[in-house]
Amino acid sequence: MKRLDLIFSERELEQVLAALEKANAPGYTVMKHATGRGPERVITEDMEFTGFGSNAHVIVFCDQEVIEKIRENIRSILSYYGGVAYVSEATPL
Amino acid sequence: MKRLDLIFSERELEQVLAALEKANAPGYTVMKHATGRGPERVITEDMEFTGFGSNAHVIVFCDQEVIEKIRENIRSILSYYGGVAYVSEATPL
Amino acid sequence: MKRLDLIFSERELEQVLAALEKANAPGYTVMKHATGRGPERVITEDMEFTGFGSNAHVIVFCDQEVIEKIRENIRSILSYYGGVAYVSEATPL
Amino acid sequence: MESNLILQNVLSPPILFFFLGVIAVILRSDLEIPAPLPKLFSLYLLLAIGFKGGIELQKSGFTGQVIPTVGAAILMSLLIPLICFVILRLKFDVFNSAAIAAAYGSISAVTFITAESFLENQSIPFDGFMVAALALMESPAIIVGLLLVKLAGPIKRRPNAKPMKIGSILHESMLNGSVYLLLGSLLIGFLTATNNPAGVEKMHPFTGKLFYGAECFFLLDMGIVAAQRLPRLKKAGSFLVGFAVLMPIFNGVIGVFIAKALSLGPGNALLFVVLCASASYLAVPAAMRMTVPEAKSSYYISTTLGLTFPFNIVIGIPMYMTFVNKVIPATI
Amino acid sequence: MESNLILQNVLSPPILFFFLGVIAVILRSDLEIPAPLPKLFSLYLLLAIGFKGGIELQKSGFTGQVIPTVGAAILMSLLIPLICFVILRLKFDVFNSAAIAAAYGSISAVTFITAESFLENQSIPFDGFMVAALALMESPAIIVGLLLVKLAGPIKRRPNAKPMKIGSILHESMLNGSVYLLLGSLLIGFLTATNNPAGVEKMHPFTGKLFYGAECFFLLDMGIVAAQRLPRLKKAGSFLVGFAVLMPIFNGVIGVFIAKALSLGPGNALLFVVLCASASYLAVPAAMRMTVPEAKSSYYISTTLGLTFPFNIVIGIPMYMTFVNKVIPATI
Amino acid sequence: MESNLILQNVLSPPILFFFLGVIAVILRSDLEIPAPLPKLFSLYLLLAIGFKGGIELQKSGFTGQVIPTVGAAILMSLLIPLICFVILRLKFDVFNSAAIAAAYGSISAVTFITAESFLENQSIPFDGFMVAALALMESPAIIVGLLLVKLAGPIKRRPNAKPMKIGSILHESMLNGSVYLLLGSLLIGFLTATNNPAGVEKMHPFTGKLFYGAECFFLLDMGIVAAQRLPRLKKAGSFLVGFAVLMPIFNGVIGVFIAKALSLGPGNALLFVVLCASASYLAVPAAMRMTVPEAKSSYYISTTLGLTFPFNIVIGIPMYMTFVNKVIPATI
Ligand SMILES: Nc1ncnc2c1ncn2[C@@H]1O[C@H](COP(=O)(O)O)[C@@H](O)[C@H]1O
Ligand SMILES: Nc1ncnc2c1ncn2[C@@H]1O[C@H](COP(=O)(O)O)[C@@H](O)[C@H]1O
Ligand SMILES: Nc1ncnc2c1ncn2[C@@H]1O[C@H](COP(=O)(O)O)[C@@H](O)[C@H]1O
Ligand code: NA
Ligand code: NA
Ligand code: NA
Repeated sequence: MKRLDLIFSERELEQVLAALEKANAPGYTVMKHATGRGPERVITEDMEFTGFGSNAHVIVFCDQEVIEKIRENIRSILSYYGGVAYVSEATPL
Repeated sequence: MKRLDLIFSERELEQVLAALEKANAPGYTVMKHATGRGPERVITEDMEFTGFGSNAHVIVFCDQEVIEKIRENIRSILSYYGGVAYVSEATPL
Repeated sequence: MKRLDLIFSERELEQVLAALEKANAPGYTVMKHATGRGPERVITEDMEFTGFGSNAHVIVFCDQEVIEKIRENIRSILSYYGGVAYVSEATPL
Repeated sequence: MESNLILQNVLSPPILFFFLGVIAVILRSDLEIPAPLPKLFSLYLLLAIGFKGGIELQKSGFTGQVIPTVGAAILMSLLIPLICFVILRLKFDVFNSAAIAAAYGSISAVTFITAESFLENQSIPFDGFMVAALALMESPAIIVGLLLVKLAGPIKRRPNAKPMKIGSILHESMLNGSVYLLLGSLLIGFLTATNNPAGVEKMHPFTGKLFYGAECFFLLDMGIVAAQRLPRLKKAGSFLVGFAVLMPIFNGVIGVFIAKALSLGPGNALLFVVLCASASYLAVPAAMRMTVPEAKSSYYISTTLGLTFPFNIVIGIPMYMTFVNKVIPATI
Repeated sequence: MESNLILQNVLSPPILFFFLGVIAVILRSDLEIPAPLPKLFSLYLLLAIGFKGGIELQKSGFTGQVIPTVGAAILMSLLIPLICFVILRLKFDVFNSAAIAAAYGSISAVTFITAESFLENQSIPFDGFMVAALALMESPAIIVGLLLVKLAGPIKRRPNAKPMKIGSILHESMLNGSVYLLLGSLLIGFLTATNNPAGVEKMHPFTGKLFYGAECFFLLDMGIVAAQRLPRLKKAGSFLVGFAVLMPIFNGVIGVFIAKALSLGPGNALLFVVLCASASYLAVPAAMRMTVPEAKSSYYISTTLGLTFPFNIVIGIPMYMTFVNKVIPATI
Repeated sequence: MESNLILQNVLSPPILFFFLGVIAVILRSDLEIPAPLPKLFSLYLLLAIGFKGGIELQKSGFTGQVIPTVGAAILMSLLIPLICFVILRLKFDVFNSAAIAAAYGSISAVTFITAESFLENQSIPFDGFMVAALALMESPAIIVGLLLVKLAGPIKRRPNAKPMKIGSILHESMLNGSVYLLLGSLLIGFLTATNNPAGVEKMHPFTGKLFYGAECFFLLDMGIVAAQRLPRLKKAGSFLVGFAVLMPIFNGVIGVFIAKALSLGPGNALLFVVLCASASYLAVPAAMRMTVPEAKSSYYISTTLGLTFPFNIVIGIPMYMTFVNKVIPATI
């Protein structure tokens, strides 16, 4: 099994979750209120009240197949709005 | 070393931590306020005020041995209440 | 690519981020409000109001090179104040 | 039913803010009240309701209508789940039927305070001791729900050898966070009013004056949450949708006649009816999630929060008032 | 300019708490107001401003100066972004210019309430209907900003085939969480004042009495955030630094003359000027981040929050008051 | 000691809510007040205490008892850590001894306001300037603690070449978030009272009227936290348990005699004693965690929060009042 980590602005959360659903991801976990720094942008928690939002960290445990289906869609969102996506190995307990 | 990721409803947190302690886990990290969707259930942050709780994400870095000890206990909790558990490789920095 | 997971008290966050910047980490994600237990210390969310702070979980996706540069600095902080650091494999989506 | 009453009810700030929340979701505005802020308001409301109720209970003492009314309320919270269970079993298994039934036997504190605001608006008097009835209806409903599962259901083995014991049933029903805070604040209000009148005075700006505004803020969030729940209700099917609207009316009608039998004035009668008609989305779902995980939480939450709650605060309250006015002559 | 006015302004609790926040950052204190507490105060202030504005609007009705003043305010929120855009294009691309321009066409609610507190301090009367102008200046500025991008900019293909349609422009501009809450609360205040005077009374402790203290608390946080933003402004270069201070003054001066043309009294005139001079750090940045991700968010946030906002509340308001006093004779 | 006093103290809303929290943990209720809500109340209380103290300080001026009392308070916050250190060294190493000692030299703001409520309940007058003493006792205790480590302890090399410099000691002791907010609000209250009496009036609903209720809410949380800490105290051993109860009494007794020497009235005397007897769980632990990570945080937090704090607010305050009444004749 694979583990997919997606980190991007909360404002794109709905789009990303829709992409996950479309690829039939078996489930996902969302952690909001993440902050961080990418190559260009800095998002701090202090700005959260502005509605500007902080980042979301989405974890998906799924088969390679789902990864393949998801790839294009997620990539186009992240390359446009910013964010990172990494895949690693994971075995069910 | 191994990395164990557990995601389940906050309401089972005490039970899971007790299982970890029993298996002599060297430590653990708990992140509350996670939301997500599994095969059946959807848990959103909006419901948090109801006391219904959101999910907890627990990370444990430990030896294979601890994983073995933990397995049965955790599996029975998660299969009953829902939730996921995955193991991956990790090396101390 | 590597994935670095750092978990330590929020109070050292500034120091750790400075170390990451110095090592030219391409970016990082910070999740605050984590709680947990290490070999000695217990940090619960309930204590957060005291200014005592809870833990931060920092995720860095980077090359092995950055890991090498970071190692010594991070190790000395964590061994002094407590906390854990683990490295695993990750591939860009 | 006087549509005028509905209009007057709808044009009060709490209901208007509720609609503001609902419309935000419908129009896909990104307005949100992030966790744990709704929890702050929810804790505050429970604390304030309980504290004020305790003060009133001390004023009125345990005389006259207090004991019979509270007794009847507890009886209703035992009876209603049984009726609901029988109806729900037509469609659902024991676990789901028991969980939903428990929710309808219990109460919704926000529906109750909306009814109080409605009465104040109409200048209809009511007694503070009704809060005691509110506080004492949560636990029995949970107990009945769990007993139904224990008696009627094929209990799977639970992990960690935790079969459903009477002790843990009592624990879940009495020590659930919101039940505990409500009962505790009631007791504190009572003790303070007895021993420390200055303390009552000093609490008033917090528990009294601020209340109405905090209620509005919380209802804004409830509007958002209810509207988000509504689509999921569709999946639950038309049986449950019908149940979520008709059951409160049915329970309310029973309530009216019991209120008449108790010779309650119209104000107290409305509150009594609202207690019967409303369903829990706080204590009961939390308790059921823990003790009956076999039941689908989306069923009992979507019905109570997505449909019964909005129905009650918008249409139900003025409708029940009309019932009360028909059945109980206003001579107090 | 009477430096006395600045001193009086600075020695009021809201501004003092703002400085307390700024100094905390400068001295590297670990004082912080963790999320989502600032959001609580921000939501509260919008709700309270809107509600009180709605009540006042109902009192004054849509007669006399109301329509012309609100109309002029909307006009300014369309005009200012165009002026700003032309100036900003000297240095920045279409995306960044449009985003910053939209922010300056819009308003800052906290600057507005600081100006109201300033007027109350000076015992200068003003009308509640100015809040309606405030509420109606956010959306037009966003629309102009997005149209500028649509007309002047080379739109890249967006992911998920979501080109910028008029519909989505209107959506982003009208349904942004803070715009929506402000407008909705305005409407609720209006409806409540019309139909339910008792409701107005009961809301007062929450939306009225608590307001000043909550404003102070929020300004403490704004001081922290503004001071954290300031260093990033340096990277943006001296052009933007100059813009962030000179543009408000320029817009303010235009505002003074329009206020005179509208024959506004000094109180209303100051508020009108402050609406022109202030820049948005709530609705506009959020909308721009979604619809013009090509623009660097640090530009429009650091200028409005790190420089224009502090400038306006500390020096700007008394300075504009001096302008108003010079241009408009105080005979009301 | 008059057990009547204890009863009267216990039957006030703040203490009752504290017990409600304690009992919730003992009965294993799932009541919780999620982060960062306790932080909201903690920040609010510090801001309000400081602001009101500043106003009172401006009223009383720096005359009469103000300077000697504040001076004596600062002296106590230097002296107490030294006494504690000597006692603690019997059992603990330099690091742990210094950290715990610093906590007992410093103060607990919530204990202080509970004492104020107690006095109000008893209609015993006291002066607002005592808050200045409160605000000025935090930093010296931290400084003494750090100096003890520096002088008596074998300092390990710190990472990033950060040896403990006087500058960083001052930084940690003066700019800790809660010390800074308290001192800053004191200053703002003072400045506002001097220059802007209308501002004082407008802050009152927030900092004044709301205070008692917010105190109750926060004490509910403190009850939960204290009860969760208690079991960990057992691990710390009986020496520390004894210390956590006997040391406050000892410090309190010294305080009574100094209060007599200063000819304080019974109200001010009680507050002075409470400052001596209480221990910090806010500023000091945070500062120690940063600067003396060698000390076990569970030691200094469990003692101050799990035992000394509950002891002081429940039994200590009425006990110290009895001491005061014995030693100081009530003739004001
Ligand atoms: N190398 C990285 N490691 C971990 N998180 C990252 C990394 N790069 C970016 N991020 C996260 O992704 C967010 C968006 O980054 P960006 O793509 O620059 O907009 C940042 O705020 C970080 O939270
Ligand atoms: N495939 C998955 N990947 C990531 N998180 C998951 C996945 N499945 C379930 N979860 C998480 O586990 C929680 C419980 O799921 P469930 O087992 O359906 O009750 C969900 O709310 C998610 O947060
Ligand atoms: N084995 C572990 N697995 C996961 N998290 C850990 C582990 N050990 C320590 N931690 C985290 O690191 C923090 C600091 O631990 P310590 O090094 O004991 O101070 C703890 O509060 C945990 O959140
Ligand atoms: Na009911
Ligand atoms: Na403007
Ligand atoms: Na002390």
